[in-house]
Amino acid sequence: MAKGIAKLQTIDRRWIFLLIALGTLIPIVLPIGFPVTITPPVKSIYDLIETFGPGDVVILSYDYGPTTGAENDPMADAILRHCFSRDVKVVALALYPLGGLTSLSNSLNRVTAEFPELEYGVDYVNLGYKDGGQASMKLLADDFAKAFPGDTNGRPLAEIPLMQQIKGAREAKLAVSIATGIIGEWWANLINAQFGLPVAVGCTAVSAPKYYAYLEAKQMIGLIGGLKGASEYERMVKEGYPATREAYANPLLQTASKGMDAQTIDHLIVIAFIVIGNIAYFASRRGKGQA
Amino acid sequence: MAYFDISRVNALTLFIFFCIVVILFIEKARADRNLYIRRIAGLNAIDEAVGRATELGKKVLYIPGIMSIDENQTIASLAVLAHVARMTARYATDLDVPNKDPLTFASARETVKEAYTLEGRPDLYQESMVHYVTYDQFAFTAAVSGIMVRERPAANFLIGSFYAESLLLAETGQASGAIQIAGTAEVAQLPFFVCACDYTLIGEELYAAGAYLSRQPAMLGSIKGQDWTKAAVGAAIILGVLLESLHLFPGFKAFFSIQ
Amino acid sequence: MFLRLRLPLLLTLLAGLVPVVAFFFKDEARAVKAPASWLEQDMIIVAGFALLLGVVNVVQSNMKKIERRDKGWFFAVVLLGGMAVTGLVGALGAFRIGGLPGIGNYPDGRPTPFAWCANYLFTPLQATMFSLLAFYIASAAFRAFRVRNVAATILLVAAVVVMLGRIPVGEGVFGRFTEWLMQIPNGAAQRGIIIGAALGAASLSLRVILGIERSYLGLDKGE
Amino acid sequence: MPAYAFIGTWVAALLTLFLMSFLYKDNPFFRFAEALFAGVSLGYYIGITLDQTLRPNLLEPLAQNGVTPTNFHLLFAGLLGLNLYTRYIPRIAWLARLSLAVYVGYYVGINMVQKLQGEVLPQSAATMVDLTGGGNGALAAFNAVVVFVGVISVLIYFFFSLPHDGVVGRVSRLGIWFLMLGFGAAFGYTVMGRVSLLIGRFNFLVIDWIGGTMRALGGG
Repeated sequence: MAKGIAKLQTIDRRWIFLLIALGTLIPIVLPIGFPVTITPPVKSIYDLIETFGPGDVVILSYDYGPTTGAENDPMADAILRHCFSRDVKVVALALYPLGGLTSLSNSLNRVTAEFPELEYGVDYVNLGYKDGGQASMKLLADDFAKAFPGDTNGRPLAEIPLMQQIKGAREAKLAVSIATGIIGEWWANLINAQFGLPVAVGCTAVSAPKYYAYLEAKQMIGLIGGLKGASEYERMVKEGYPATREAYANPLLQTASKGMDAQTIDHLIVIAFIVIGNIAYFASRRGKGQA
Repeated sequence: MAYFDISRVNALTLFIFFCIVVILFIEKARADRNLYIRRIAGLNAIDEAVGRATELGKKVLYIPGIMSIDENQTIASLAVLAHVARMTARYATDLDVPNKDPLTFASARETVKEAYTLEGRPDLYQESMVHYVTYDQFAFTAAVSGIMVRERPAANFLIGSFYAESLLLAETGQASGAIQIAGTAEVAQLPFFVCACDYTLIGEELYAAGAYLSRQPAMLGSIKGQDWTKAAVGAAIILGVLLESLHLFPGFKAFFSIQ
Repeated sequence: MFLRLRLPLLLTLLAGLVPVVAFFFKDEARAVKAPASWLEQDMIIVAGFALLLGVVNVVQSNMKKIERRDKGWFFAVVLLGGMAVTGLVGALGAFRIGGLPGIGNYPDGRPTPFAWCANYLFTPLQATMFSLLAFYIASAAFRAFRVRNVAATILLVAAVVVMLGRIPVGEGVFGRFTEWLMQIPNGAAQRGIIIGAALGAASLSLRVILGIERSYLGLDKGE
Repeated sequence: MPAYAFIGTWVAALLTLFLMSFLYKDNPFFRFAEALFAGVSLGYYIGITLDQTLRPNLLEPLAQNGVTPTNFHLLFAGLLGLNLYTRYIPRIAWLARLSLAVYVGYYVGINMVQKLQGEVLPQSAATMVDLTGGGNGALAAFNAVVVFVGVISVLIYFFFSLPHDGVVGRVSRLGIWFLMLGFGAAFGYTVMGRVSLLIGRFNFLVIDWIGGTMRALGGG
């Protein structure tokens, strides 16, 4: 018996691979929906947007690329759904060089398809990508047209109704940066520090510890950290706006809750294997002791 | 001296102190050849690993990290490579050094060629021992993983600056049954090497490795010098903690802060 | 002999002193800062030239495989083909030949041939190789985390606690403790490694500048 | 979905599966993807280097302004770069070392001052903690003690001039335990980030590839 258990020590690692693959794939196809508790840094963003209404403008900056889409896309999508559900206007732009524009266009296409009543140029604008990082950011705080003479299709900003209402980013109610690297920090220590515009950031789990420092220093009004944070925001949007539930039920939509399910299952698989490995290890030592 | 950057006076102090201590010990080592340096476990295993490859008649795979020679870890790795290459030359064991960075590739070639010459076996040196793969981190990883499973080297050295590929390479090598000796100063990758390799040179051990292996007095002296600078830094930390805890002389801690 | 042995070491010394000296001066000290900034720009260009060194080696060794019809020579054809096509459309784009607007997208959003290769060949391959880590991290954890001795047990317990603290089912129990582990003990360990490694790196720099460490040049003659 | 994207998604999906097949075992599909990856990535960097380094940093400045006092050093850069290729001419092969010597020299110089100023000083300063907790309660004081003991014991572990026995041995053992605690925690913390990469790939396969193909065939 002990010998049989001891054999588990050298189990073919491909069984582990198979279980990890299933543990990741199944929740994408058949969501489970582990309950998530809402944490204050995420809730404060939701609560702030709850105070906005028609006519208010939110800036959404895509400061990440497709490589971290699994974590960042659901954050951007949830913010868009929240704003559009409240008829809040959105100015979307991208400052991340490695595919920020791709993420921006895909996300807008995905979510605006769920809100057929929205009109481009009136309810939302896609300004496209601009390089130059902090330099561009400073320019657009005063005047969008200085950094983005036209929208992503080259249409001059002066011809776009929404952009006639708002000249620079500082006139908006809130800037949300969905970020993978350092650009989210710039929104806090440049735009918030110099222009007083409230800033919220959604970041990957790996970079979350760094961003907590800005949150604690009150340079950000809130923080969405990794899939966990994104799934919290999704839950609040789903509960607050039942109309979005239909969209979230689409099996072909990638959501943070599915990702969170996969994450939970995979963590449990790894822990289970560590436990099995140790039981087998002890069994083999006892086996040796008796011999 | 209006041009001197006064905010860097602390760095200049440390710089001068460090240079003086290291150079003093280098001179001392040249006079007294019996400096004590303790054993470093991973380094003693190098001979064992090359020996095993020789016994099995299989090759030694040496990966000098993925960064260029603008990174000190790469230079430290090439110093270890010089030692490994001399051993493979001595035992006529096959050596394979795949590269991700072209300048590291150029340097590693010089290093290996010289090692074979110094061992008196330039006849065994082949240009194909040190070869270039590609500039992409993950394409390089895929190619080296392929080498590991197809050619099954008996010893894998993963020494230098590594990023996300650290665990991909170390796990593939582990599964192929090779002895693995790793070394890096990338703090984020150390946990993976420690878990998946037989020996790991941690941070400072990597930088000291080449000097330790060369056994040249000047090299060992520089380790001594850096060691005693470290002792001085440790003493300064202890003093700083005492002063902070007693709320005395805050200028001491401030001197170490930058900006 | 002087030229072959001493000249490289002399150049290393000079090139090493330039940024060290510049570091301690203000930007106004142009006579000191300018050479450092020139060298910085120049080294980027040298690194750019170096890529071809690698390309030449790859072409040589793979051509040899094909000529000799080595085992797996077909894959050498695939490799060279992939390189030639992507490199060619990249070079055409870089020099704006054939009406290409560069190496990105056309103004209407369609990808140039180079951008297509980047989006549909290079990026997915890269992302997939990266994602294999999810599997390897699991198998490494299974094998390495055993209660063998005190050190291995500490490693195991810390890892399991943090994994539990990051998922909904364990967050309530271990969440705060996880953050503490990451910030305080892990922070202390990292700091110790960083201070030691920084001194080690500085010592290596000094050895190189002084010409004691020279195996990277293949000048390992000893003393 | 435009045709270039439809074909591209299929190609990307197949290559994804080819690479993943390596998890089962080495096979010709993996070797194909591996070889293609090596080739395409090298071609990719040829394009990127030409477009983003050599053209803007070397060729354009020289072509637009000619050689001026502020950019004549670029000729030196070009010369050093070309000099790397002397290694293919046996009689002057040693010249290639000169480029390496300058390159390494410049960067070890930078690294030296940066490590001392940017790492040793601030990390030491951050360790000079107030062991009383600075009036922030018992936990702050405890944390300060842990940080202080941790850093010092790890530094002693790295001390090469004394053997690991006696007091030094015991303190450096404590240093190892701190290292293991840190490594374990960092390992556990990273699992999450790696899993999300895999989720990203599976999202691509399920949503973009299978879902996208279904939508395209369904006339969407």
